[in-house]
Amino acid sequence: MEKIKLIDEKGKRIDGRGAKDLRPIKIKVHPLNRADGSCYIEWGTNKVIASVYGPKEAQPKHLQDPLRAIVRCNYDMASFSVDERKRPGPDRRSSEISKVIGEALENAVLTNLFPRTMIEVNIEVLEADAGTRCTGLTAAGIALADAGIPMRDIPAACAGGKVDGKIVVDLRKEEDQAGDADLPIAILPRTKEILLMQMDGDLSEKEFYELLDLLADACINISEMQKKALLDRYKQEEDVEEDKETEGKKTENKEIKKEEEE
Amino acid sequence: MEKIKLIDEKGKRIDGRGAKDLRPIKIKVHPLNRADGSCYIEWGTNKVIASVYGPKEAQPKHLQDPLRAIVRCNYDMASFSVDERKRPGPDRRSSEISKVIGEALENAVLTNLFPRTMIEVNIEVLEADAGTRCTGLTAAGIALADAGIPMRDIPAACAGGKVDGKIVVDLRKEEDQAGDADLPIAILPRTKEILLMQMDGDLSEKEFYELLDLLADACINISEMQKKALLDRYKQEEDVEEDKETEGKKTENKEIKKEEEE
Amino acid sequence: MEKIKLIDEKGKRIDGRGAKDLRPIKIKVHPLNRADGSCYIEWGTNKVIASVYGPKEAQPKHLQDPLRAIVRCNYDMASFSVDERKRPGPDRRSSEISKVIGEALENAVLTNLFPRTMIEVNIEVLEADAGTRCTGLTAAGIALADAGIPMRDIPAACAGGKVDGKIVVDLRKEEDQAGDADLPIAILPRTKEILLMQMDGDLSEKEFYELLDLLADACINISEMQKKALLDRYKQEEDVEEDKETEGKKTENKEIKKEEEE
Amino acid sequence: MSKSVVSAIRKDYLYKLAQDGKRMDDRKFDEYRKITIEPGVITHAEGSARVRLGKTEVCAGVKLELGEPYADSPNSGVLITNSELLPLASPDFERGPPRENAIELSRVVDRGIRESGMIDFEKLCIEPGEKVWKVFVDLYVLDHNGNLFDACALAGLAALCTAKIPFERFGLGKDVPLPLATSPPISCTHVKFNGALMADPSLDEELIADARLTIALDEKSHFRAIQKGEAGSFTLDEVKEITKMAQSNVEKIRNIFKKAVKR
Amino acid sequence: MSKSVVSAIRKDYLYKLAQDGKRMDDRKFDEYRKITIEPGVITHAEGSARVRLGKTEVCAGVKLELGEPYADSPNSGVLITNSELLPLASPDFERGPPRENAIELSRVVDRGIRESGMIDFEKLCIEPGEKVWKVFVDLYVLDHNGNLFDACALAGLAALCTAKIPFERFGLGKDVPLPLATSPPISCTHVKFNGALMADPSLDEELIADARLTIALDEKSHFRAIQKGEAGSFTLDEVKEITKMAQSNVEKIRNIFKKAVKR
Amino acid sequence: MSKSVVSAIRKDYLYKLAQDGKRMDDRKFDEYRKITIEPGVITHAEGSARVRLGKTEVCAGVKLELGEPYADSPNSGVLITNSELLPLASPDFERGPPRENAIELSRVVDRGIRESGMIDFEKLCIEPGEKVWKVFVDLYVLDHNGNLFDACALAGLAALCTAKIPFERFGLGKDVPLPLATSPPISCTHVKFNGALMADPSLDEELIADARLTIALDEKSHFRAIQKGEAGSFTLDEVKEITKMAQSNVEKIRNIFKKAVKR
Repeated sequence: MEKIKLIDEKGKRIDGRGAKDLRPIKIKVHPLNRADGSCYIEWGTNKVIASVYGPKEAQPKHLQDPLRAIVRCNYDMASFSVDERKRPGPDRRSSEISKVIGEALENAVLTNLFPRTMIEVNIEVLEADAGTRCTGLTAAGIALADAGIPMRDIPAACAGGKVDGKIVVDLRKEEDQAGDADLPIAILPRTKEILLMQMDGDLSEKEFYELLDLLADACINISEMQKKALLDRYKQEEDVEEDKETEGKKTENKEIKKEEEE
Repeated sequence: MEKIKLIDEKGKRIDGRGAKDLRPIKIKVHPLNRADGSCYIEWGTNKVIASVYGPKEAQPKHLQDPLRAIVRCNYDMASFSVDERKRPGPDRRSSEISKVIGEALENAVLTNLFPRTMIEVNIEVLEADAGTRCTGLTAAGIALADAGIPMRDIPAACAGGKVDGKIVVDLRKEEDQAGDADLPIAILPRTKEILLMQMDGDLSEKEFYELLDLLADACINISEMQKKALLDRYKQEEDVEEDKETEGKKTENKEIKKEEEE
Repeated sequence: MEKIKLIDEKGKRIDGRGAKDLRPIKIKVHPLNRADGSCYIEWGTNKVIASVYGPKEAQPKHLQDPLRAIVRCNYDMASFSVDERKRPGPDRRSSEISKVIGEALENAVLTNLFPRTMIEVNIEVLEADAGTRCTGLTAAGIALADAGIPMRDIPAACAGGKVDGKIVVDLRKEEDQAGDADLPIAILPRTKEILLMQMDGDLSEKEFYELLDLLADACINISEMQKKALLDRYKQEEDVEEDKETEGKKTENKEIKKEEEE
Repeated sequence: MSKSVVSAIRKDYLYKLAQDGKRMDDRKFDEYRKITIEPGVITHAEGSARVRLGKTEVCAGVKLELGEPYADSPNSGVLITNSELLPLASPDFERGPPRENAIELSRVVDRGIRESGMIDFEKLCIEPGEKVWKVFVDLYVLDHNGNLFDACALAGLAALCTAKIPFERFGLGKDVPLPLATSPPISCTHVKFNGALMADPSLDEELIADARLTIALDEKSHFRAIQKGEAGSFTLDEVKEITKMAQSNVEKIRNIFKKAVKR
Repeated sequence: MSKSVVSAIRKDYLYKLAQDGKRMDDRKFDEYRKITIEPGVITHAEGSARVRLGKTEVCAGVKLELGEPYADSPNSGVLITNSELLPLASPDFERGPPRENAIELSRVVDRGIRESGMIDFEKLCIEPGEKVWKVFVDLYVLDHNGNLFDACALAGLAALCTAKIPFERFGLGKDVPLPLATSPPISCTHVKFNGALMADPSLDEELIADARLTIALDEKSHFRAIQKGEAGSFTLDEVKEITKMAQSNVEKIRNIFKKAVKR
Repeated sequence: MSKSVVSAIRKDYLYKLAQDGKRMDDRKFDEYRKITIEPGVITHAEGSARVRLGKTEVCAGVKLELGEPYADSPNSGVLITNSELLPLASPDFERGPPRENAIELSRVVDRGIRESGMIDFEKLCIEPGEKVWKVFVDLYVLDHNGNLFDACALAGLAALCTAKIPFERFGLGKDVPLPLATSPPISCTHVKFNGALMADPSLDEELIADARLTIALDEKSHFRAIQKGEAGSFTLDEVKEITKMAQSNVEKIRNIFKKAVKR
């Protein structure tokens, strides 16, 4: 297979981004009704939805921790989220990702406030284009806040790597597959503590720390977007949401009526 | 594939039946010893055996309903009951059928008499030739009665459909496969309430109600056979069964003895 | 396939053994640290390790016997223990062997001393060359003793069969595959009670009892080896083991130091 | 559908409302909640659709893979319909293999597609007996607020109507639309509780329902599929009343559907 | 076999009876219950038989499918034996994957068939290394009243003896009988409790048994298979006593078997 | 890794020791336990090794089988890494399908081998798109006393370094050594508790750890793999301190490894 050129002469990446540029990110807070908190993120072509239930009684009982809440994460990819159909249900990859995301979130949550309970985080990847664990973790952070779960800080995540010999953040699929290294991290933005870190590929010590710095900055940018999205939601919540409900009802009736008239 | 002619010029079906005729039905009440109630039915080529255990303590406990008994049905097809070997054990089809039969039976049973208990109905299809869910449900109704479970009425079931454009009851395999519609129902004969109804294919509104009427009549015929079989069993129970036992013992001894003499 | 000649003119088997000769057996008591008792055996090319945990509370609780301990055995073959890779995890063969070994061991253990508990025996076959169930049972007997579980006697096991028309003990793989019969047994050496017996192939009544006799003798030989291995272990236990520990520590430091100096 | 417990108070309240001819969200007994169908939402899927039915939300995706046909229909493509009751969607949904409810849901939607004659399965055969297209319709329930049967059926049908055969991905030429033969039957679900019959049950209504009846009707208003559920029973008259409700709603829903998928 | 608990009273009663040389159903220690073998009961199966052993009842069916041989025996057909302890048959049998007991039962019956040399596996090869007949023997336990080992073995053997190779179903010509080489070994099961040895245990006897011993003998009275079960032990003398019981019963059972299958 | 509960007393004791710069077994914070690598222990395996890391013991075996390549890499052999946390090795390991911990362990070791470029996968292709060698690395944990990540990684690498391609077993010619391209990266695992950072955690240290960090470095001291675990966090400075520990230990371990496998 011929190697694709991923960085052009001007230092631009295949989608025109510079080394430190993130893909476009759209955040929707509380898109779901049943869940206690939820968040939908479009991050480049990634489409991920996260929901939070809890704190609720931990079941089965032997899982209960008498001193704190446990955080359990279910990361799942929809069968149609990738080119070749993925068999529905958990596999080894999703089990590992569920574990490392769950551990990262547990660090952020003030678990000692809710002994013997469980906080359940569900992440569903509807469309995947590299970086779904970071997208999912970022969405889960917002969903936890939306559910009113007290946290030290809202965690944010971003992956980076090495492409055509150059250190860049937020790899897209082509960069992930043809690149020389992949390093996803999650941090608490305020203290820059690292909650999640995985890596494979090949990075010199210098490159590794350079990339870590870029990723910390990227996470802080993402953190700003998270806060803005939550703030917008809080502002709109009381007035607008109620209007929507009523309007929804009206539109619905109108639509049905219109259909009837046709 | 060439379409088979399923109704001849005289309006007769491939096995000589008219539109409203049922296949031959043989019922044996209480063929099994361990079960609290049981029934074996040969319905055309279908061979189905049903057993009932209970009411017994519902296990696991979280299934218990403090106000009534739950009815759980296991419908299963033997691996050799069809042409191509079926993998033993439950599959999606048997799960759905177990669910709809269980719901239908629950309607008939006076569940409020036995709070916190479970009534277990097991249906095994030893040989299949279309209509096994109706055969199984009909057998289960008898097995429940045989087990002494109080019911509002004994449910009876029959399927019907459309074959070569004609509405007929009790489809056999060729009619089911080449036919235009399949409609299995179960009713309580006394009130004609519908307990089970599924359908696929293509029926006009007129055809649908015409078939529903025929099926209700068929179910009432079947109900008569159910009652007759139970009555015969009750009559024979005390005297004959005991004789059989003794005779069985004698024959057995004789047989072994005869073998010894040979 | 041509039949291999398994017994030569002088009555010797393919590895030079006579009919009653066992393959070389090496026993190591307590090779593992976590387990309460353990044993590693090399028996011909077979390499088997057994560990014992317990008596501990039987879980789940419905397994508890109010009058005695239950003995549960997990026999497992490593994926690389045979020529064609075996899928890891239990299969039907290992389930059956686990059952019969567990039953045999339960007979030896004074289970009435530990009501409501479970004694867990784990047998891992690292390399297999016919006779692994007997090797495993023999190792498990030692591991039980090593764990201090009181027994009526330490069970010993050996298989035998018929090869080129001749009765022999301790079949190796070629003899097992091309032979005419295979008969594994386990006994309590003191009383010669039979705890495990399985057989397939073809043996006349005379051959069967002749083989049973040879196997009882073989088991008694194996029993002597078991006792010797345990005795050696008890003798060395206090002094030598502690020395080893200290030495191990020293060697370790030396090794690391040596590495540093290189 | 769900094991959520509705409090006795809410149950009494819904009974009382029903006696006055009312429902909790002010709908009439035969009235559907707002339906939104958004096709083509997933780029990686061969076809996809997001359907909202009131606050219930389902995302359906279609994927095609090459595989072997069934022995008894060597010239036909294969349909596999699966529904995932994601823990995301309800506190009552758990991880793990599908339960009875999910299986019934999948199979009813599957029969709805299969028996409708909507997909021309013979055109999905590449080499008789050897190689055919397998069509996977996967239904992901994102928000469960009642009537998953209708939401999933609509989502599955809409995803199929916008699906292509991915010849390109398999190096077999250019993609073409999935060959669809007819306008599909539309399914309407109803519940009965305390004697009252209602279309498009909300979750609370579902939870107290004695019986459920789903009817799928085609453009000629023929019956194409029926599924009765739960332990309650229906009289013949009740079946007739439900049929009338369905006939009127099917027409409206079909219009919404056609506009959305532009077929 | 079963986890049913026999009351202490019944246990004492059985012990006492045994001390007087008696059994609950008046049989002698070495006496079998009545055996009925009804072959050919299932039309759709390639071979089938219903066996009653006292009140224990088993239905066996044989199906043949085409498949690949095992890598280490490319010229041989394949045998797969499976037993289903149906919840129908006993309150102690549960749905779900087979437990240890069902697995042991399947494997013992399987070895009984396989090692008997009864099936001529080489004649089941169609294309070496590529295509052979796979013979499935499925044992469905319908009523469990003790001694499933013997009932299942007889049912499996009888079903095989009446089985055909379904060439027609696969469009390969006319059906022919399954090629069987010899008269099969017959297996007899015995239990020991409180020192007493008994043939053909009833369920109650099985439940209190310390140990179980199954022996299969061929026409020359050679040992062809043995399986010891349960935590109790046997002395050499007890094995000899059981062998004698088996030798006399095997002959009688073989006659019943031959009459039933007409081989 | 394990769910064993360390008593509060032992936890306090370890905390106190750490404050004084000490560990329970007298090691320095950056010091590994004794490493023993014994390759070639299993005759039936294509490659094998037994590794002891203090009292932790792992047996790794490599098997090769023929199979199909993945659709997206038709010219490459396939690697499958699996770890078995045997109930033999710890009272906390249970039978049954692998849990989250075993899966994480397998996947981290697998990535370590895969991403190292150690195996020349293209040389494992026999017929592009049709037939390639599948390399199974199975890690059997025999004694669990902490730091399974490093013990398993070493055992897997050592087993591979002594592995052959079993052409003979498949009748394809003479066996040849598995084609290995480079000296593999070596992974070092560290834990943090109560602010202290330690290499090669013993089981007790693992059980009270807040966070875990595994780093694999190659001969140029490049980062080749990282895995952070547990709910605790690391600061950038802590990552740097751990990197230094790893750099020094990797060199020593690589020497032990090279001597053992003679590569």
